[in-house]
Amino acid sequence: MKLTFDDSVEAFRREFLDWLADNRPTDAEMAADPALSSAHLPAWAKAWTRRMFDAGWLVPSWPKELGGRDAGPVETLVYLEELTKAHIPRTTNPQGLGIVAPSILDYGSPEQIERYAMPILRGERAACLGMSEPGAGSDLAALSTRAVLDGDHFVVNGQKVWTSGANYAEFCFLFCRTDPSAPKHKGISVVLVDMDTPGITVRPLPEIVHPDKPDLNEVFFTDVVVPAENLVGQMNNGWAMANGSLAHERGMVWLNGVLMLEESMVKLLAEAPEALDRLPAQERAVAADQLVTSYIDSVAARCLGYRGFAKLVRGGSAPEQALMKAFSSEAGQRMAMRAAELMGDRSLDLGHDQAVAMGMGITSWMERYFGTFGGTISAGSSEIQRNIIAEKVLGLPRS
Amino acid sequence: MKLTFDDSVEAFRREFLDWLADNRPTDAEMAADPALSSAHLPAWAKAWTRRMFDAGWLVPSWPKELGGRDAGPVETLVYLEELTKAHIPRTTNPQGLGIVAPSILDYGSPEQIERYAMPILRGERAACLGMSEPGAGSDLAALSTRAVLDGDHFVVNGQKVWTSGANYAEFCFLFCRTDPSAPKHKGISVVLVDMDTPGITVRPLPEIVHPDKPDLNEVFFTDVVVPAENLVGQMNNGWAMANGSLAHERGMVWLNGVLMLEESMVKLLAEAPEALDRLPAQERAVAADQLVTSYIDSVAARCLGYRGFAKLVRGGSAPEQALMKAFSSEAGQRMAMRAAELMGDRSLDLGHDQAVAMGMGITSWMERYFGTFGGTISAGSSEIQRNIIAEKVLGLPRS
Amino acid sequence: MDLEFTDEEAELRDNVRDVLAGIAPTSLVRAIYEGTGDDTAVWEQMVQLDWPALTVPEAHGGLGYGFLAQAIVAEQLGLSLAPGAYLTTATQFAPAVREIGGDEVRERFLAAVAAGRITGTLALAEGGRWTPEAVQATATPVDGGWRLDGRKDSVLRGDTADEVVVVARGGAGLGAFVVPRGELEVHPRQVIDPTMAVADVVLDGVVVPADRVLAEPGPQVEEAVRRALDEAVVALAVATTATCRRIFDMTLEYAKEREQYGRPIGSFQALKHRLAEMYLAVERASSLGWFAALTIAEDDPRRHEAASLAKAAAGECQRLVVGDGLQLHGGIGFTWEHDLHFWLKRAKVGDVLFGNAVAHRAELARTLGLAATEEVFA
Amino acid sequence: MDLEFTDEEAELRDNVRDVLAGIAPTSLVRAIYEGTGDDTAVWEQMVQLDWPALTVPEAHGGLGYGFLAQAIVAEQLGLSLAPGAYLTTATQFAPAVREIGGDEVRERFLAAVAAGRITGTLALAEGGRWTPEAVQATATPVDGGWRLDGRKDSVLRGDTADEVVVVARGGAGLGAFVVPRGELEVHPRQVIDPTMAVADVVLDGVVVPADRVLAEPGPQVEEAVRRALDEAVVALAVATTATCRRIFDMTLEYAKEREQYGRPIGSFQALKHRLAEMYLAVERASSLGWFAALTIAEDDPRRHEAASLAKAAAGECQRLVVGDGLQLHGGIGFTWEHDLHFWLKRAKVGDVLFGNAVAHRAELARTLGLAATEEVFA
Repeated sequence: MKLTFDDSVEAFRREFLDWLADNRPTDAEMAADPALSSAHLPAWAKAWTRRMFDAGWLVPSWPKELGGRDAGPVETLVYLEELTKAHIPRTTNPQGLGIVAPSILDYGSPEQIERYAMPILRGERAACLGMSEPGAGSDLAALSTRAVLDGDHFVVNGQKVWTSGANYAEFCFLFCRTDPSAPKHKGISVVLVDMDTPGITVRPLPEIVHPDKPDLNEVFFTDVVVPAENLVGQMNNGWAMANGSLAHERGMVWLNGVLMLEESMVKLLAEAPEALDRLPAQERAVAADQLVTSYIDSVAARCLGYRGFAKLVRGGSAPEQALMKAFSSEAGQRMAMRAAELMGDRSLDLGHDQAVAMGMGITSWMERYFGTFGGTISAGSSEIQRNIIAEKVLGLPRS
Repeated sequence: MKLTFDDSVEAFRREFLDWLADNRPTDAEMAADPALSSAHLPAWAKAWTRRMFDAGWLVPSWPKELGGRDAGPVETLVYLEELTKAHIPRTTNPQGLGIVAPSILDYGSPEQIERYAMPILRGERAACLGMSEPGAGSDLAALSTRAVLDGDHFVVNGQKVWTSGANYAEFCFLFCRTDPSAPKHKGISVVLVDMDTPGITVRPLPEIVHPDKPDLNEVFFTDVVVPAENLVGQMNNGWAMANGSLAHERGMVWLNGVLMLEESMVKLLAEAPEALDRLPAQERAVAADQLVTSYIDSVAARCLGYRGFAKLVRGGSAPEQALMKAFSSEAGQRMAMRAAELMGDRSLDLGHDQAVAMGMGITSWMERYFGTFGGTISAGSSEIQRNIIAEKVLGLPRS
Repeated sequence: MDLEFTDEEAELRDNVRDVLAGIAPTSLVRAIYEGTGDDTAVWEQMVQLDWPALTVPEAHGGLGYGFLAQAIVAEQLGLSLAPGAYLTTATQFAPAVREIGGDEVRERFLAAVAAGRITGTLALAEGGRWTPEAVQATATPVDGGWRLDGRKDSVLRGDTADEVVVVARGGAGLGAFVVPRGELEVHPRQVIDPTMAVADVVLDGVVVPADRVLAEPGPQVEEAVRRALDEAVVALAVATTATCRRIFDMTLEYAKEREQYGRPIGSFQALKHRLAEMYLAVERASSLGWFAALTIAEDDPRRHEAASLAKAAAGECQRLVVGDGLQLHGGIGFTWEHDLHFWLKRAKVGDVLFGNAVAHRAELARTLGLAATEEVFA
Repeated sequence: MDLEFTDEEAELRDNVRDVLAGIAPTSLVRAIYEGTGDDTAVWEQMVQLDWPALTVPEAHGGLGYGFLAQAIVAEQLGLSLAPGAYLTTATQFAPAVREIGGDEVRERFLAAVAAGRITGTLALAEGGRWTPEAVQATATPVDGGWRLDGRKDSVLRGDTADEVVVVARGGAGLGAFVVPRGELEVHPRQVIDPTMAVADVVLDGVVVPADRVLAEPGPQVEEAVRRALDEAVVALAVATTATCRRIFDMTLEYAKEREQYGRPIGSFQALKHRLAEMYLAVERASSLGWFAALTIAEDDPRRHEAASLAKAAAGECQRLVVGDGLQLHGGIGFTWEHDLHFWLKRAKVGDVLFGNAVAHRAELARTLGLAATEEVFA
């Protein structure tokens, strides 16, 4: 155990910081043209991705030709931390860069890589991920959107839901059923579908805060014709790909949760003294105690993450990782709730007008609180995380 | 809705208080000879039960010849409250007076009533209740202690556990299997077993606090001969009796939980100011906030109980009743925990020396805290109570 | 203590519920949220049905129902989310006039309320605190009346009420005044629940004539203000708990219907226990709400403590029920199209206004003698 | 930051664990609880194995291991409940001598510790508070040394330790003194966990000669006391979290084995989620414990804050794990015969001593600038 990083890691950090100072997008250009969904690429974002790609800072762990520099996991950790500290989004299309592009690189044809993956890496195109369905929730194996091969093309029919960014994405990495007679998880394939193909209807689902900036969508497919060459990998190999895609950067997903939590804490600690000063002593002390509990959470999240990360780097399994999603999302929820309570009657105000560069616009703690449920519900709800911890980590029998 | 009781109820209260002033056991005599288990009758307790019986104050809702005065439920409520306020136990053999005696009165033969039920009411004998078994827990239908009829007697073999007061009781109201071939809940009967019958071994199970004053026991029965006439009611009618016995005074059970909670709160409010004064402001405020939360619980418990009671008195069903056991026992647990935390380093001290009349001797908040798990575990654990609330009150499907 | 409805109380409740279902359906709440409707008609229909008169004393032209009836209406408002001027007029403005005002001014404004001629609200809070101690706004005697200066925060319907009771501090203590809203500098705020419109009010030297003075500044006014506050607090506590009950009911229903992995999610034990917990929180707050309502109806000495008990418990209840209600609904409850969020947001507003759970626990700490000494005199 | 053991650290851990299993089995804990045994032999065997020397600097005859090794031992003590003089001697007495003492006195007592010649403890707390600010006991210069007056609370092993570091206040600030236990008026207390014997100490004019003065009263002593406290706090936090981990492990195992209604209770989803919650609480506290241990090992400026983070988290952890651990064991865990209660009680003692969760959160509020102004100077 030790607190510090090796000198080589610190050298890497300095190199990145130097580059960042010269190449980062400015706060002004980000604020002037905020991303409107998780698959929207404002002009500054396109240029920024391209700069990172060219300089080998887009995905540091990848080889140079894919926008990286063959960096190790500890270096990647440092890189991600510094981006966050600088308040710069790594991408405005996280599922494109984080899941779709790497999956195509792993499983796709050279043509698919050229037409779909590389444009994501160069900041030219944005992608969405078509997984959840109304009847299937997080149970991918139950999906029913069908793709029927008819000569040189598939005909796709069905419906997706909770599709982030579908209202802006240029193409979709679509999971669909290609063999209805096979066992549930053996008949699934992935096709790449351009979102402007006739027969696709995108219906945004406004959320309970900021309904004017929807990111989730229902996507309806009616006789959508997709060229057969857009099949990614083998027919009926979607299940393996799902596990593959979702596992990309698995060792780093926790970090985003931790960084968001710390970011919230920093904001809260900055705002707290003035809010606390409005309160009489008894209430003030109770509110301060609550904030401290959240502060403990935020430091614990980092320590938990680092501990799991250390185990992964050593090549071992890291039970801490299974905790991180539930812990950081719930800790963020509790923190936002306590912060809203601390703000008292001011917590009722909408914070729309102060939208930030990422287009989230959640600047009031009350809105932020409601927004946190995106984190505790999606991508495996907190309840599902607890089942996983109980069964996979603790070895308890299935219910 | 109203806050106050009718004048007739207040007259009843005054009558009882007047009688109580002249007839109550003194604090000194109770302290000099504390009850050592829930089936132990110190001399003062015997005399006190007899005085209540003779004056019609033992079970006010019963007729005169059984120690009552045909009082209504509201009057009974007031009676129980006043006893508690006066810090006088109604009995030192609660399961005898509350379950065994009424069950015998309901189901037993005239001889059984004369030999077993009336002595309880006159404070002459104490009884225990033989239900739980090692393999059966709260699942009575799974019990395996057997009673085999052999001419004019039964031969009993088996084991009970968690039997309160068995180490002092004079007889046991024993549930045993009399027809092993019948469906589980149809082959159960009740026999009255004198605890000095050969073949009975009582093994006290000291508890995690006050191990020197065990109340729970394992009871082993080896070829114990019980006269056939000690069968209570019909053969194989035990299941109905179990539901009957446990239902006795059902409408009032909540009150004990509420009164205990209030009693604790009064004690805590008395001790709190001095303990709070030891703390610096920040800690003091947090501790005070915690105590207030418990105070809210204690008032809420009474209101919840009264609301359910009002519905029962009107003849309706009272979902609040299902909550009361879990709520009051858990609220008491939280209160004791917070109180122990408030007492800081003084919470570590054992409180043995200050044993009170009821023989509980739990005067340190830390010991009291551990003791509260008796309430959340026994007689249907909090987990079972939640299942009941979910299924019986909320109508959720079985798991 | 009898904490269950009599037959007449139950009848009133059913009546109120049925009327509200007709005049204030959820579609109206949605229309207000989406800027395509307003709540004017709700109040107009209540006026036609004589609701504003319900709890005004008979001496002032009202029907003379007591506070229990008030709480019964408040509960239904919270359950249905019915918007409109009733809550502020009947549970804030009218009690303030009744408790604080002298004979003439009381007659004038209560009669106007009873007749449905005016709506009103109460401007008390400053710095987010709804307590007499928090009042810093000043009342200065001037020619022709009193001049008010300072600021009032988070006045519910401060942008639309006809009349506003303003509490301000003079040399001799608190005073209270009825000011036409039109004479105030009102700053409406964009808040999370547009059916609970809130405004900040600047008192920039507005002069109140003698016939609109509820009470000149004096040492006895604080107690009257506190009594009026008790009513507002309990009404809001009961309404907020009812809002939570509806969230709970919707969640319970959803848990019975929604299937995952081939079975209703309500059959999963972890969810069952959480639903039991939510139910417990609602019942806890609800029983304290009725207890508090009774203490006011019968003017019991415990009324102030009971008001804080009820409001604190309502706040604790919403903390659990809003969070678990939203979480257990999953993605669907996170969408604007589903109605759930109207109740979630109302429950939050109900906690914040008139002191949240922490504030009322602090008040209880004070009344129970647990707060630090300096606090007692704060 | 690397929060995972190196191979050598893991080896030390395994070693300590195996030794403790041999010299301090649970049967010894039971014997102490039941008055049929004592822990003298545990310390003697540790001395034979040179454990007291482990973290004493090499300059004083020790092995010079750092604080991380100390924490590794503390964790195993908490897991196994191993009783004896190690915890107080190595994590309270020795750090106080090392951080506060001048060269000569430090050499004298650390060498004695390293050689296993003495056991020691730290008498600091007053009024239940383990902070320099709480010290009211006085140190007055007299002929031949310093006279100590006042009272010290809850000194762990205050009835058996050979030497006691007493912190007292003089005119110029705090001072610290090594007093033979035999010269103190010791009031042993009957506490819930007899393996964590606690005594109150009355300082009734005991005179300490110059060669036993760690530091004369002065303004610089407080910081040294705080540094020593950090070590004691983190060691106890790590030990307490380990005690909780053992409770969790026992509960998990029980949940897998115990059947009700024909299936292991650990297959009931509500219990599974509660076990996941317990696990989370243990991991949260544990990761903070190691972080804090590292800050001390590397003398990082965050060490004081990290100590409070670790102790607060350990306290929060025991609150959940003691309660749910006992509850989920059902009746069996409520019996004296089952070993569970030894861990439950130790976890409670671990929270109380050296400041409970509330106290350390208050300290964090202070360091984060969230406490009221008067608090900062309290």
